[in-house]
Order: sequence, then C-alpha cells, then structure tokens
Amino acid sequence: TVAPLTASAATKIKNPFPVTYKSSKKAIKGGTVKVAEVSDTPFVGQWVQALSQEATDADVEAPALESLFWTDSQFKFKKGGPANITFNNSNKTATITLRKNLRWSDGSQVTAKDVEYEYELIANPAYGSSRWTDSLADIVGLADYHAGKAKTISGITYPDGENGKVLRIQFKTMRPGFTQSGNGFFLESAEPYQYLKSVDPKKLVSDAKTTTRPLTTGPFRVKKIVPGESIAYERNPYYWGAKPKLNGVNVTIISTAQAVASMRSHQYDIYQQLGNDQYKQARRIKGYTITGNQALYFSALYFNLGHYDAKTSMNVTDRKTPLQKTDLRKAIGYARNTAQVLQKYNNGLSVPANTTVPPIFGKFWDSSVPGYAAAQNLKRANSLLTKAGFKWNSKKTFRIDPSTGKRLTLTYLARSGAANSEIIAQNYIQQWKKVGITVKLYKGKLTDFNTWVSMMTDPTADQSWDFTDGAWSTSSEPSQTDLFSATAPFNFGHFASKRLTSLLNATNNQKSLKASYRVKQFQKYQKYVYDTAFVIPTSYSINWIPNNNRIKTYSSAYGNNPGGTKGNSWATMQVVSKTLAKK
Amino acid sequence: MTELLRIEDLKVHYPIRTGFWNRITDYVYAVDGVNFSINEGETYGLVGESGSGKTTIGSVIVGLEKATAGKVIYKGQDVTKASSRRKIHYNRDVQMIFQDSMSSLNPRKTVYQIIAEPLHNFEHLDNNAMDKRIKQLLDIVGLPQRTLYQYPFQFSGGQRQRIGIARAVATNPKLIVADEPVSALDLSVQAQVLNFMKDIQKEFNISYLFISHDLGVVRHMTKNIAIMHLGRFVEIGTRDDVFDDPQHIYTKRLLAAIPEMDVTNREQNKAHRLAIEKQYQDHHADYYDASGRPYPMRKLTDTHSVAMTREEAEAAGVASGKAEADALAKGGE
Amino acid sequence: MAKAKKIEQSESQAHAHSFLKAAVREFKRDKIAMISFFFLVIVVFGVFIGSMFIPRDAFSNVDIMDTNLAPFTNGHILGTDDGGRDEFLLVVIAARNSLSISIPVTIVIMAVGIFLGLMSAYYGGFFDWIWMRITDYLSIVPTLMILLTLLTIINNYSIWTLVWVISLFSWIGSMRFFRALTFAERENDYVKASKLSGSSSLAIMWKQIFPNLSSQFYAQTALAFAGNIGLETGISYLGYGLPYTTPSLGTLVNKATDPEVMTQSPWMWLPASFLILALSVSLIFIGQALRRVADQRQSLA
Amino acid sequence: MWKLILRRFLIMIPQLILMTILLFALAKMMPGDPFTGRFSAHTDIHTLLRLRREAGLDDPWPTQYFRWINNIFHGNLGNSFVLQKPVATLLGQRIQNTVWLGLLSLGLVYTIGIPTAVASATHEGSFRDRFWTTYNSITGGIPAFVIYIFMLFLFGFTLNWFPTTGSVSIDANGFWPVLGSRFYHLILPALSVALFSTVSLFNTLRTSLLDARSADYVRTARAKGVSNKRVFWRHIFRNSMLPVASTFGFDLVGIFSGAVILETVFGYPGMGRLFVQSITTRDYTTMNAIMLFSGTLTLIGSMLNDIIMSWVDPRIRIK
Amino acid sequence: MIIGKNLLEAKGVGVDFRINGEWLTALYNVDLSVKPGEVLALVGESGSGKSTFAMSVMALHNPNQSRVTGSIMLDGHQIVDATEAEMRELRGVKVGMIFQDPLSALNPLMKIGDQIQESMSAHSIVPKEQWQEHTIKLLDEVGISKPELVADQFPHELSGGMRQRVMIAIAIANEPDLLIADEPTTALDVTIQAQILDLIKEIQAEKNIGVLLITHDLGVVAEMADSVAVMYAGQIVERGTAEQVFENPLHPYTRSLLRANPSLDTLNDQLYVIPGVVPALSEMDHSRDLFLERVPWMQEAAKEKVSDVPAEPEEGHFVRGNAWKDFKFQDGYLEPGRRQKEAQSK
Ligand SMILES: Nc1ncnc2c1ncn2[C@@H]1O[C@H](COP(=O)(O)OP(=O)(O)OP(=O)(O)O)[C@@H](O)[C@H]1O
Ligand SMILES: Nc1ncnc2c1ncn2[C@@H]1O[C@H](COP(=O)(O)OP(=O)(O)OP(=O)(O)O)[C@@H](O)[C@H]1O
Ligand SMILES: [Mg+2]
Ligand SMILES: [Mg+2]
Repeated sequence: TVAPLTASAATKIKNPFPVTYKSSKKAIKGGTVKVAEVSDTPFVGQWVQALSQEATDADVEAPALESLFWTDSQFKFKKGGPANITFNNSNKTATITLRKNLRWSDGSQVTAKDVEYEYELIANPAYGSSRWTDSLADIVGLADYHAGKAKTISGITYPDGENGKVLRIQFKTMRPGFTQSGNGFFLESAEPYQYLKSVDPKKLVSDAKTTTRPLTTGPFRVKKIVPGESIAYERNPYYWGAKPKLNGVNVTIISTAQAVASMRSHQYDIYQQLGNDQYKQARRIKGYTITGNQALYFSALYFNLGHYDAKTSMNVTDRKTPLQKTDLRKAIGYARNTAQVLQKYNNGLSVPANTTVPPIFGKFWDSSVPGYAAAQNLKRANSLLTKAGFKWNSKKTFRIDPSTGKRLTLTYLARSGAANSEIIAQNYIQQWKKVGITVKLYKGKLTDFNTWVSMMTDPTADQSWDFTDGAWSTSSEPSQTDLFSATAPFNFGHFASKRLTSLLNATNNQKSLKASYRVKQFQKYQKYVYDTAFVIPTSYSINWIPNNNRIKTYSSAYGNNPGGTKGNSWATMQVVSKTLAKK
Repeated sequence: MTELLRIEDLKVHYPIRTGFWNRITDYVYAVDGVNFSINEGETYGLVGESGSGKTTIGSVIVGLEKATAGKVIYKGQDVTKASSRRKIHYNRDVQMIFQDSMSSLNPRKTVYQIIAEPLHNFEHLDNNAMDKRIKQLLDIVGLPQRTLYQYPFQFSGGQRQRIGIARAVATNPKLIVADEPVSALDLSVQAQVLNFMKDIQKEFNISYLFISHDLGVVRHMTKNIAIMHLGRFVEIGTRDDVFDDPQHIYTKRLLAAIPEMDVTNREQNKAHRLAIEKQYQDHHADYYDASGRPYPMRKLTDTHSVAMTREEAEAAGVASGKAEADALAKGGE
Repeated sequence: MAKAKKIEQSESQAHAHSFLKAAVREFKRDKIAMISFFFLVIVVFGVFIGSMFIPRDAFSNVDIMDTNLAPFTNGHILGTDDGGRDEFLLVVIAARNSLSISIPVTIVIMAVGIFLGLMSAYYGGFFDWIWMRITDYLSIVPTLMILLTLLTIINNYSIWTLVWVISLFSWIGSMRFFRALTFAERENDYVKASKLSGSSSLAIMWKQIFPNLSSQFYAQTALAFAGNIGLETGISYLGYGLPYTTPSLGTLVNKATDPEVMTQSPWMWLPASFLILALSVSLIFIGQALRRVADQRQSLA
Repeated sequence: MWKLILRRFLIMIPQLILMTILLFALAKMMPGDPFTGRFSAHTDIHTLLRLRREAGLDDPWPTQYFRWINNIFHGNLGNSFVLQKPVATLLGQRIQNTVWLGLLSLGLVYTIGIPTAVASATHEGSFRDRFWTTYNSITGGIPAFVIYIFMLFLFGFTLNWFPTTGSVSIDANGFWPVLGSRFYHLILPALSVALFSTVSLFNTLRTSLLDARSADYVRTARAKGVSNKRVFWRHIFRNSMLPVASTFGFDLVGIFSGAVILETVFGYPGMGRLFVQSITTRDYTTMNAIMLFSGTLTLIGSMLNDIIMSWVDPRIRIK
Repeated sequence: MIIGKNLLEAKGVGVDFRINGEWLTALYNVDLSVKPGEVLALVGESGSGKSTFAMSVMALHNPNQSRVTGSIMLDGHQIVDATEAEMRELRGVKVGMIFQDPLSALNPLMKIGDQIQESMSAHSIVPKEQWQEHTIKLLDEVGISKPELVADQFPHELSGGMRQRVMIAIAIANEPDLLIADEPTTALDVTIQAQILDLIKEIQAEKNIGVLLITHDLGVVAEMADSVAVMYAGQIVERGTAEQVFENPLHPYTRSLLRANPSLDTLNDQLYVIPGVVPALSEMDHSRDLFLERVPWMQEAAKEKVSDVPAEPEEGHFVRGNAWKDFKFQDGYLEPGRRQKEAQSK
C-alpha cells in the first residue's frame, strides 16, 4: 500500500503576478490607449452578443460593451451597474431594473424591450444564433417561443411597459447558480430593438448595424472599424457613468508570431491573449508590467470508456478496454510527468490541477483532494499496475494485458496546436514506457483541433482512441453538470454512474440554494472524481496580461471593482504620458 | 526497262482549320492529282518552285505522309497503305536522302549508330556482319574508317550528306527519294555528292526520284523530268524534251530564270528572261484554271506530256479543278 | 542474339566511358562545379553512413531538462533544440530524411515528366490533347489545398507518404518542359530518317529523341533535386510537416517561424538552412556542368 | 481575337466543373466542419447540430454540391459560417488587399530584376555579372518565409521603419492619408518579395538578352547606322522581353498563390491569409470560393498569356 | 561605264578571330576595290572569308573577339581604325548591306515600315516629315506592289522574295554609295532569285552605285558582275573583270570551280570534283598557296612560299602565286576558255 499524497503537497495555486498595477506618476489628461489582441484569425466584429461567440470579439469589443450587471471578484452580482437584478425565490421571479440614464451610444434610451430583445435573438431560430442552450428553457414560455409555438415570450413581462426601465422574468425553478454571473439561465445584456428591428432576421448577422455601426452602452463607442483588423474607439458622450478619462482606445489584431517582437518595440499598451509559451520572453521586456489572475480553466486527461447514444442522449460506459480498471487509469495519471512539463514549458503559468473545478471558485474548489498531477510517481504507478494484474514481460520492456495476454498498448489522441505539442506528447509517451505501458499516437501523429472536435462530438466517428487531453474554459458558475453528467454530450470519456449522477444533481438542486450545502456537495463530487479517476485533472492556468507602464492603473481582477476604483475599468483608465514607456 | 514505281492520281490535301470551332474550312492542295512512273535504275527528276509539292510527293512515296487520294504502286503492288508497306519491308527497298544533312542526322549518334539503324531493323545482322557491312558502306561513300565513332557535327556538309547516303543505301534499296540533296552544298561538294550518287546508281542499279529546283543539277542527273507547279505537273518529258522543247509557259519561265555562265551574252539572256516573264504574266490565264492551278495533262509524244491550255481543256471538257476539289473535300469530311 | 547484346553493351559502355571522361574533363575545367560535386558527395555519404551510427533514441527521445542549449554546452556542438535533442545529430538525420524524400521525388518527377512529355509530344493528336487537358486541370486545381487535405486524411504520415503525395502534382512542370523540347526535336529530319530505317515509335522516342534531350535532362534533374531539398519547408510552415520523430531539414528550418527562436536560438535553424542553401547552390552548379558534358558543343573544356 | 477568348472560356467550363467537384469532395473529406470551430463549454451541442442541419451540412453530398453550384450560378457564393459575412463581401475586401500587394511586389520584382539582368548581360563575365548571378541563385535557394520573417523582424520591429501588421493604420483619416497608410503597409512585404524572388525573371531575361545580342536583326540594325543605345533598347531589349512577357499572365496569378505565406508572415489581411484561416476553421464556403477564384484566375491567367503574347509577338496571331 | 576614283579600296586587309583564346587568321592580305557603278562579285567556297570581308567593311565585327588590320578606305574614310561613332555615320549612308537570310535579318517584332524608317532616323539625310512617304517610295522602288499595306505588316507575313526586297529597301534607304549584298538569293527560288538580281542591277544602274556582291553561285556572277574576285581560305586568289575570269581563268582554284559546275558538256559524265577539303583556320599557312594542298600532283609547289604581291598577267587581271603557270588538269581536260586560247595560239 502506498501512502496518499497530502493535499498541501498536491497543489498550491499561486498567482505569481500582482492583480493590479499602479503607476506612481501623475496621470495626464486624455490620451489614447493602444490594445493588441493576439490572434491568428481576424475578429468577426459581431456586436450583437446573441449572435457572437468569438472570444476574440469579446476582447476587442470590450471598451464599448458593458454587461447589464456588475459583479464582485467571485462573479456574484452586485448593485451599482447599469442595471440591478433582484430575485424572489418564492415567486420564482427575477426583476431587472435599468438605470434611468442608461442610454445607447446614439443617445436613445435603453428600454425593457431592449433587454427582452436579446432573448428573442437567441431563442428565435430565424436569427441563427448558436447560443441557445436548454438552460434557458427554465424561463417560462421561452422554450415554446424557441420551438415556434408562441409568438411572444410569456415569462417575460414589462411592469412599466415596453419602453419602461423594468423587466420581470418568470422562472419554472430557481437555481443555486442564479446569483452568479455567467450561470446561463438568463442573459446579462441588451440590444437596441428600435435600431435593429427593421433588419431582416436572416441578414441581421451581416448587417452593417450589427457589424460596423453598432449601438453600445459602454464608456467608449466605435469611431471606425477596419474589418477584421482594428477598431478605433472614441468617448461615448451618453455613457451613464462618470465621463471616461481617455480620449480613445485603439484595438488591433496582431498574430501570435509577432506578439513578442511587437512588445519589444513597444507598439501597444496592452497585450491580450498572449500564449503561455511566450511568457518567458515577454516577462523580460522592459516597460511592461504583467498583472495576472487565475483563469476559469482546467485541463484533464479523458479516458475513452464508452459511447454516446445519440437516440437516448445518454453516455453509456460499455467500451471493452483495460482502461475500465481504475488502477490502470490512476497509474497513467501518476506516470505522467505533468508537473515537470508545466514547469518547463509553461513557466508557472499553468500549475498541476487536483480537481476539475478551478481554484478561482474559492470554496467550491476542494484543496484537500491530492490529484495525480502534482508530481510524477512512477513507483506508485508501477505498484498499481502490478496490483491490477498487468505483469511485465520477461525482458521487462513492457507489460502484458491479462485479459488478452498481449502487450498492453494504448492509443493516445494528442492534440496539435502549440509549438511544443509534439515534444510534450513524445515526452509523456516516454514516461508511460517507463512503467511498461506502450502508448502510440493516434494515426501516428498529432491530431488537429477540428479533427479532434469532430471525433469528440460525432458519435459515429472513429472511437479507436484510448485517452485524450481535453481542456475547458468554464463559465463563471462552477457547475460541472454540462461537462460530466450522463446526459452531457461533452462527457468525452462517456463515463456515467448512479453515484456521479446523484453527486452532480446535488450541486444544482433546491437545497443547494444554500451556499454552504452546495460547497459540501462540490467537495464530495471532487473526491469522487479523484477516487474513480474516470478523468484525470491535469492543469489550471493563470491569465496574464502585460500592460505598459504608462497606464496609471491596470487590473486583472474579476468583477467591477478593479484596483479599488469602482466601475468599468475602461472608463477609469488613464495614462501618465503621451508616448509608451520604454522602461 | 521495267517499271519500279508508279504514282496514280496522287492527291495530298492538308486541311486548314479556322473559325470558332477550329473546323476544317479549306485545304492546301499540296499535291493535286499527279501521275508518273519511275523505271528501275533510272533517275527521275522533279523540279518546281518552292512550295509546289515536291517534298510532299517524296514523302508519300517513302511513307512519311499519307495520300489523300490516289495510289502508290511498287513493283505492281499497291503500297498506299502503311500496313501493306510494312508487310513487304517496303522501306528496305525505298529510302530517302534529306535536304538538310545536319537535321537528318541525330547529333547524339555516332556514324556507326546512324548507319547501323536500318541494318539493325531490317537485316538483323550479327555483330561481325554488321561491322563489316558498315565498314563497307563507309568505303562506298568514301569516308575513312576512323570516322566511325565521330559525331555528325564533326563533319563537313558534304561528308554529312554522304553519311545520309550511306544510311539510305545500307539496305540495298531499289529506290531512293533524294529531296534536294545538294541544295545546301557548295559547288565543289555538290559535285562530289552528285558524282557519288551516280556511281552507286550504276553499281547497285538504284532508281532515284531526284527532287530539286536547280535545273542545272537536274539536267545533269536525270533522264526524265517532271515540272511541277502549284501541286500539279505542268510538263513531263525526257531531259531533251523539257530543256530543248519546253511547252508550258511555266517551264519556259523556269528555264529562263537559270543564270547562265555566259558573261558575254548577259544582256540577251536578261532580255530573254524578261520577255518570258512578261509572257508568263500576260498569258497566265491561258495556262491556269479559275482557282489558279494548271490544267490536266495531255500527251504530245510518247515521252513528252504537257498541261493543257484553257482552250484545250475546254475543248476536252475537263471540269474546273475547283469543283472537283470541293467534291473531294466534302467526301473527305 | 546474345552476342548482339554483348556488343551493344560494349558500345554503350564505350559511350558511357566517353561520357565519364568528358565529365571529368568538364569538372576539372569548372572549379566551382568540382567543389560542388565533392561537397555533395561528402554530404550525401556522410549523412547516409553517419546516420546509421545514430541510435533512434538520440533524435526521437525528448529530454525536457536539456532543452534550448546553446552550442558547445554539455557536449552538444550545435546545441540542442526545444525538445532537448542534440542539434548536430538532428541535422544529420534531418538531412538524411530530406534527401530520402528529395531523391525519390526527383526520380518520380523526372521519370514521369520525360516519359509523358516524350509520348505526348511524339504521338501528338488525341493522346497529347488528353494529357494536356489533364495537366491543365491539375494545374488549375489548388495543389496546396489538396496536399493539405490529403495529409489530413492520411494515416501514419511518413517520408513515403510525403514522397507520393508531393510527386502526385509536381511532374506537371517537367512534363510540359520535355513536351515542348520534344515538339521542337520531333521536327528534325532525323526522326523521319529513323522511321524510314524501320525503327518503331518507341525506339525513336527513347533511342533517338531522348539522347538529344539528355543535356536538358541532366540540368533539369539537378535543378529539380535542388528545388526538392527544401521541399517540405513550405508544408511544414503551414503546420503539415513530418512528425517530430522524423526530423527533416524543412521542419528544422521551420523553427525560424518563431521570431524568438529565429533571433534568440539561431542554432536551431541556421545549420539546416545553410545546408539546404549549400546543397541547392552546389546542385545548380553541377547541373550546369552536366549540361555542358552532355552537350559537347557547349563544353568549356 | 474575341473568338479565341470565347473559345478559351468555353473550354474552361468543363475544367471548372471538374474542379468544383474535386474541391467539394476534398472539402467534405476534411475532418470537421465550420461548426466544430464554435465548440465551447458555453454552446449547446444540440444547438450546433441544429445549425449544422439548417446550414444543410447534413444533406447528402450531391444535394449539397448542387446547391452550392446553383448558388454560384446565381452569383451567390454563400455566407461564411465562421466570419458571418457573405463570402463575396469578405473576398471583396481581401482581394483588393492582395491585388495591391501583388501588383506592387510584381512591379518591384520587375524594377529590380530587369535592370540587374540587363547589367549582367551587358557585362557578361564581369564582376557585376557574377555578383548578380550569385545573388539570384542564393536568394532563390532560401525558403521564402525565412526571408520574410527576417525582413519583418529587422525593418519592422527592430528598426521600426515599417508597420508590422494590417493593411492600413486605424488612425489614418481622409482619402489621402488612408491611401498613404495603405501604401506604407505594402512596402515591406512587397520589398521582401521583390528582393528575393527575381531569380526566374533574372535568368530568363539574362539568357534571352545574351541570345538576342548575336541575332541577325541586331546586325541589320547596326548596319543601318543606328546608335548603340537604340539598337539595345529597340532591338535587343525589346525582343528579349518576349519570354518575360510570355509568363506575365502566370506571374499575375502567382500573386495569389504566393500570397499564402507572405500574408501569413506579415499579418497582412489578404486572400492568402484568409485561405489558410478558412482551412483551419473549416470555413468551407470561404475556402471553396477562394479555390474557385484562384482556379478561375489561373485559367484566365493562361488566357491572358496567350493574349499578351499575340499582342507583343506579331508572329503569334490569333484568328 | 566604270570610271573615276575607287569607292571602296581595301589594301592588305586581314582579320583575326579569337577562338578559344587563340588568335586565328580568317582573312589575309586582301586587296579589293570597287568603283562607283561597278558590280564586284566576291566568290568562293563556304567559309572562305567572304562575309568576314563584308563585315570588316561595315566594321561590324565584335572588337573583343576580332581584330582587323590593313586599310579599308570607303569614299575617303578610313574604316579600320574608325570609332564606333564615325562608323555609324558611314553605315547606311556610305554603305548599305543586304544580308543572306532575310527572315532572321529582320526584326520579327517591328513593322516593315518602321524598320525602313529606322534606317532614315539614324541619319539626317531624309527629313523626318518625309520618312513615311520615302518608305512607301522605297518599297515601291523595290517592286512591292502594295507598299502602304506592306509597310504595316510584319516580316513573317511576307514571302521570302518580298522579305529580301524589304532588306534591299532598308539598305538603300539613305542612298548609299556602296551596296554590299551578302548572298542575297541563296535562300530563294530561281525565279525569285532572277527577279531580285534584276532589281539590284536596276538600282545599281539607276543610281550609279558600287555593289559588292557576295555569292558562290557562278551563274549569278556571270550574269551580274563587272569584275570578279575569287577567294580561297581567306585570300583573294584571283581577280579581274568578269570576262577575264570566266574566259581566261588563271588560278587553279578558279579553274577547278568552273569545272565543277554542272554544264552542258558534262551531261551524263562525272562532275569534276575538287579533291580534299578546305583546311581549318588553325591549319592555314597564308604564306603558301593553300589551294595547292588539295591538288595531289602539285604537292611540291604547295610547299613554296608565295609572294603577297599578286602577278598581273593581263591588265587588271591579278592572280596569286605562280601555280597558274604550270597548272594542268591531270586528265587532260581542257577548259572552254583555254580551248579557245589554245585554238587561237595554234
Ligand atoms: N503538314 C503540312 N500541313 C499543311 N500544309 C503543308 C504541310 N506540309 C506541306 N504543306 C504545304 O504543302 C505545299 C507543298 O509543300 P512541299 O513541302 O511539298 O513543297 P516543296 O515543293 O517541297 O517546296 P520546297 O522547294 O520549298 O521544299 C506547301 O504550300 C506547303 O506549305
Ligand atoms: N565571329 C567569328 N568568330 C570566329 N570565327 C569566325 C567568325 N566569323 C567567321 N569566322 C570564321 O571565319 C571563316 C570565314 O567565314 P565567313 O563567314 O567569312 O565565310 P563565307 O565565305 O562568308 O562563307 P559562307 O559562304 O558559308 O557564308 C570561317 O572559317 C568561319 O568559321
Ligand atoms: Mg521541299
Ligand atoms: Mg557568308
């Protein structure tokens, strides 16, 4: 028997960066901040959020877009933003009250209808939005509207009329996640109904009103767009809050390969979406300070244990594979030198994960679970394998699968993407070899993202892989149901058990409206994941953003409370000099 | 004297493609109905303006070009078709000497390889026999043995032409089509080649179809001569018939154009030439049909024939060549 | 018959002999070609023989503790790459792999090109028409896309996959080239003379016309070979290069894609780039010399 | 002449049809589809499947194919699933960029290649000649992208002489500043192409200059008492440009095929870059439209070649 | 009649070519002269140096690969050491040239009219506004029936005869005093050849210009030439009036050449063949009578050095060396000219 790893040894999620940067110099009036969005694809430039799904878009549009509600650093809604939301658990309603002076960037009022319109855009298939999820069906009448059975959404009402500032939403059930932003049960933005209503729904996505001449509510508004390349923002004179400090913001897309070089020549103030492999160079560049925060992200090793039955929409754990043995799965986890690789290639920007819940969720994350990634443990892997009956061959070069009597060989569906993907995959294969597990790459090569996705999402695709790496950017609500439940199509390993189902349900039922109860259920769930090792959490990561030292205050904090100043960080951003700081 | 080869009403028409679909819209009447025969051991001269169809006739005879109509009869056998030629190893008996000796010899082949090619294909000699035969051929054409492994570009024009001749006579042919074999050569070299052709003719009883536009050379070489113009014969006869008693206006014109080696009578010669030229221009319509081609032939004597004049043709009721050709073109489509 | 063969052989031997002699003379005369030739021989032999002594692990195993070492550290003459593999060994293996691609690809391109080019031009007519339409067609279809698609679909991507996938499209240029040459050559009377000498079409094509294209053939082969050495660089650049365990000069050069590697770790891509350049340039010089050898009239000697 | 063009067009039709079939089949054989790219924890897979179905991607291949072709015939290239715009609009912007970049680089190739070839040929065997010949054989041997990255790095980032990404500065306002900014963005990539891809132009022109020098008509011209300068420009140079002109059509088309790597390196938003992106995101409509465009362009290029040739070379007359 | 000063006077002209780094003599000690209104025919075998001489008169040799020695006076201008600029003034104005192969000698990319005008544009003899008119006139003069049309055509659209006429038009555009015609009819048909020769003769007579006619066709010479120069291996072996050379050929080479021509007498017989071949440039020793090497029975004489000053047995009739005195055909053949002579002397 081997002693379990202690929680403290397992993982320490440490943010190596300050969350907030503050310049000691005095801010100047006005100024334009230049933002670089690091991306190898152009931005789409879709301003209607119901129709947009690109992370890049969200980034480049941030100075002009503002969410209806403000949140705290734990993603909980709070008061003081463009609108407030209140819940009534007994009536099962939510009431959204817009600020009186909340206006679109052309000066027109934001109305209750504008908030409702966002639901129409997502739920009405005519608009072709890809953002409809079943979670929204909890709003009374929305599913019928989505299915075309109703002309209007019965669950959404206007106490002050359509042009008023109040909107009421009737739910079927109240959920524990309602107080968290990003819960997916209701929406957090509005669209200018009057401005867009005349556009043919089919053409709305490509219409100039949604792509190049948008109406927004944020501190800045669009001045000019070079499609796909860059956006120039100017102050929004109708902004409800304090007058934005900067004269303007320019956002430009630059390619990954250019990012570091561009930083070196001090071309932009802020670099968003830099890759982790670029950190090593970026951090040495003078004139920039990096702020950071834990990311809503985890990666995990999925074992292929069954299939997804499309008819019943159920995952069935029925695959004939030695991986059905828990000990083999654990051994694979232990034999991987995840921590070492993260250390070497991610420079502390990724850290070994112990569970599938990112630590940024605070109490919901169970720090006591040891996990498998903290340190490579070949000894333990070996003993688990031997225990499970996988004997070495005579030369001790590989192990035998007792069920077939043949060499234990597994297929690794490793993904391409980063510059070192292949090196890392080869490295893992070498590690597994050390404990006698022969691992081959799927089709002898790395698999690109598209192929991987179609293999994961198409039940009829080739399923002859044994394990693969998956990674998720999670929403700001910790629920794991969408990822691992028996009905979740994203449950790539197709693992399902009664126990798992009940554990996941417990985190989302009525009892869980009470926070402390919910936290307990989350901890139980995370223990179960560790014990069964149907999926092996491998890493968490840190978001990091270099900002030029001429920026007065820059913060990577979540929520509308960055750096002690209240509100929208774009509105409060200032610079201390006309040109970029070189030191 | 036995007849070796007979050409009957030979026609070669090349299609001209134009128009949107690149369809055949007209024909070049390169050869348009000629008849003649060559006897064994005889040299038959074929003279005419550039482009009159001389080479085309030669090509049809050796089988490099297909006849549109008409027949080629060799030793009584119809060899118009490629298959019938192949059966009797026709090209062992009928060979060709080309005008441009440089282009007719493969620059990458040694003399040995060049001469060996027909021997290899037709005679299937073993190596000793082959070597012997090639050496013998070199002797015949008067090239030293050491040239055996030289390449064509290492020879002079006359020597190259001899290599071509050696290749042509390698298989002991009965007939050689000599297409302007000396036009590209210098006077002194020309003499060499012509002499040599005569020599081997005597020795091996070879017949020549001797194509040239140099009347002096033709006169020197041949016994019977055909004068060709615009795809048709305008006059056939023995050398004396043609040179001493030319009948057709074109023949006269051709003869008048030969520069005479006669310094003293230069002016008369020129006057004569201009007179004939004028006559040719003035009486053109009498000798050529509506489409501009000569009329059919008529016999003057046993050996001498000449293309009819318009009057004669009309009297004989010969249809205009154009209509005939049109009919043929339609049939051919 | 047997004897006939023998003699023919000796004749061709004599020919080959004179070719060799001419080549020696030409190369003696052209010093640059001579240096190029020796360089090529040394590289090719060095790489193929040298790589036999390099164990597979040396270039396929990752050593993540020894990555990115500069030259002359820890006994790595040329440093190590981002997977901790010895750069020098990598270059040797990569050169072998790249040559193993470019040699067969060149052979296929030239063989198919000359074969189809000759046939198409010689027979002309419908045969030519069909082949020209096929090449037209193949040259309008976006080769790159088809390559990428094929490489996405194919399993177990190896050197041989690359060889045939690339060969699939690259014969077109050489076919057109030889077709044009043959068209010009066909007009010569020696072709007619050969016909009259009773040679078959095939014999005329290969024994008569082909030798006249040979000077161009040598030059083109050298050029194609030179072009093919860096062949996979483009494919690698777009992310479809050979797998990690099969290093090639293309994948090594591609490390320069990352501007950081390009400037900070030049040892990872410079040696391979130099090798490609040196091989291509020397092949061009050799090709020029060979053309003169085959066509003695151009000879410098 | 018009008839020939028309005939060439007619021949193009079956070629294009065959090409569309091939393109379509290949696109379908590639794993993934535009919707796999939208895959994330926040999207509902059923919604994606519904959209997929609505986009007709679940229909049998022939149905999809004929729908595609039918749309093309109606001038509708479809919508980009990924970039949410009509492909025509998308291409419109990109083609413009690529055309400008291509024309400028081609122009520069000519302005560099022609004088160097002339200098080389007129001083055959001199140092100048050897210099340019060596220069060309070396630059021809280096993989293009290595050069591009190097140029970008040196002149763009280190020396800061040129912009490093995009096609126009967002700060430029007004007609002339925008035009100027566009041009400024073009210079570095165009120059990078030009400096390192003169090899084929150089070689063709140099050889034909050397050949033309000893042509009989040059001797005739000299016998007329024409000045050396005129002999060179009117006779030697002009006639030597024939083989150069004969590939002009293909060079023009080459702009687009060469754009892939060039634009990727320089972050220049043209067709080439869009093409690579559409492959990685499996944006079939965009990808196929670009393919179709470049295929058609190749055909037009080869036709253009014929026309140019018949225009500059009177011996080739088109009936 | 031919009177007056020499238009062209070549004295001791030699031309050396650099071939593979070695200087070889292609033309040796050539003396020639042409008077206005005179047609001088230069005959000789291929490679004997006829074109080389013509090119030296035009000063068109590549100065890097050749050197010209001696003296060539063209209407009082020394050509041998003239600069390129001086030469340009002479070319086209003092001397025009017609080349052998009219297709390759015309620029395929230029219209006929432009090529003729270019000739005028090089000199200021014809005023610019008359170029067009003059071009048409020239084309008309050389016997082209639709000059306006042809001026607008390209060389490849014309037949061989027409192209040669265009060449002539180019050569005479500036009314040169001397016309050099280098094998102007070799590529043509007999009937067309006759026309072209007549044309040259006509122009020559009309404008009273000197013509240097290069050919190897003795018939052409007999029809055209006032005087004849026979070349062999880079040297003039015989020169004189046409009558002198044809009626009384002296040098063995001339006599052999005349004998080799197929003519009435030789019907059915073997033609006379000059044995041997012309020596290669590198094997030429110009101090001897090179032709004698080819005459088996005169090998002794072939070794003798020969004076550079030719003998002049009759007035204006020059012959090189002494062999002419003893030379006889071995087979007892009597040349026509000689037969007359012998008959006379008897
Ligand atoms: N393959 C062909 N296609 C079309 N026309 C042809 C072809 N071959 C020859 N001709 C035409 O046929 C006619 C006769 O040509 P041919 O070569 O037989 O003439 P020729 O008398 O030999 O002329 P030359 O004396 O110039 O050699 C010419 O008008 C020529 O243009
Ligand atoms: N540019 C040159 N370089 C080297 N040798 C030359 C050059 N031009 C002519 N020759 C040589 O000089 C000799 C005389 O040549 P030329 O062209 O004057 O002869 P030709 O009498 O005009 O002959 P043809 O009748 O064939 O035109 C030949 O041996 C030739 O090879
Ligand atoms: Mg002919
Ligand atoms: Mg000459």
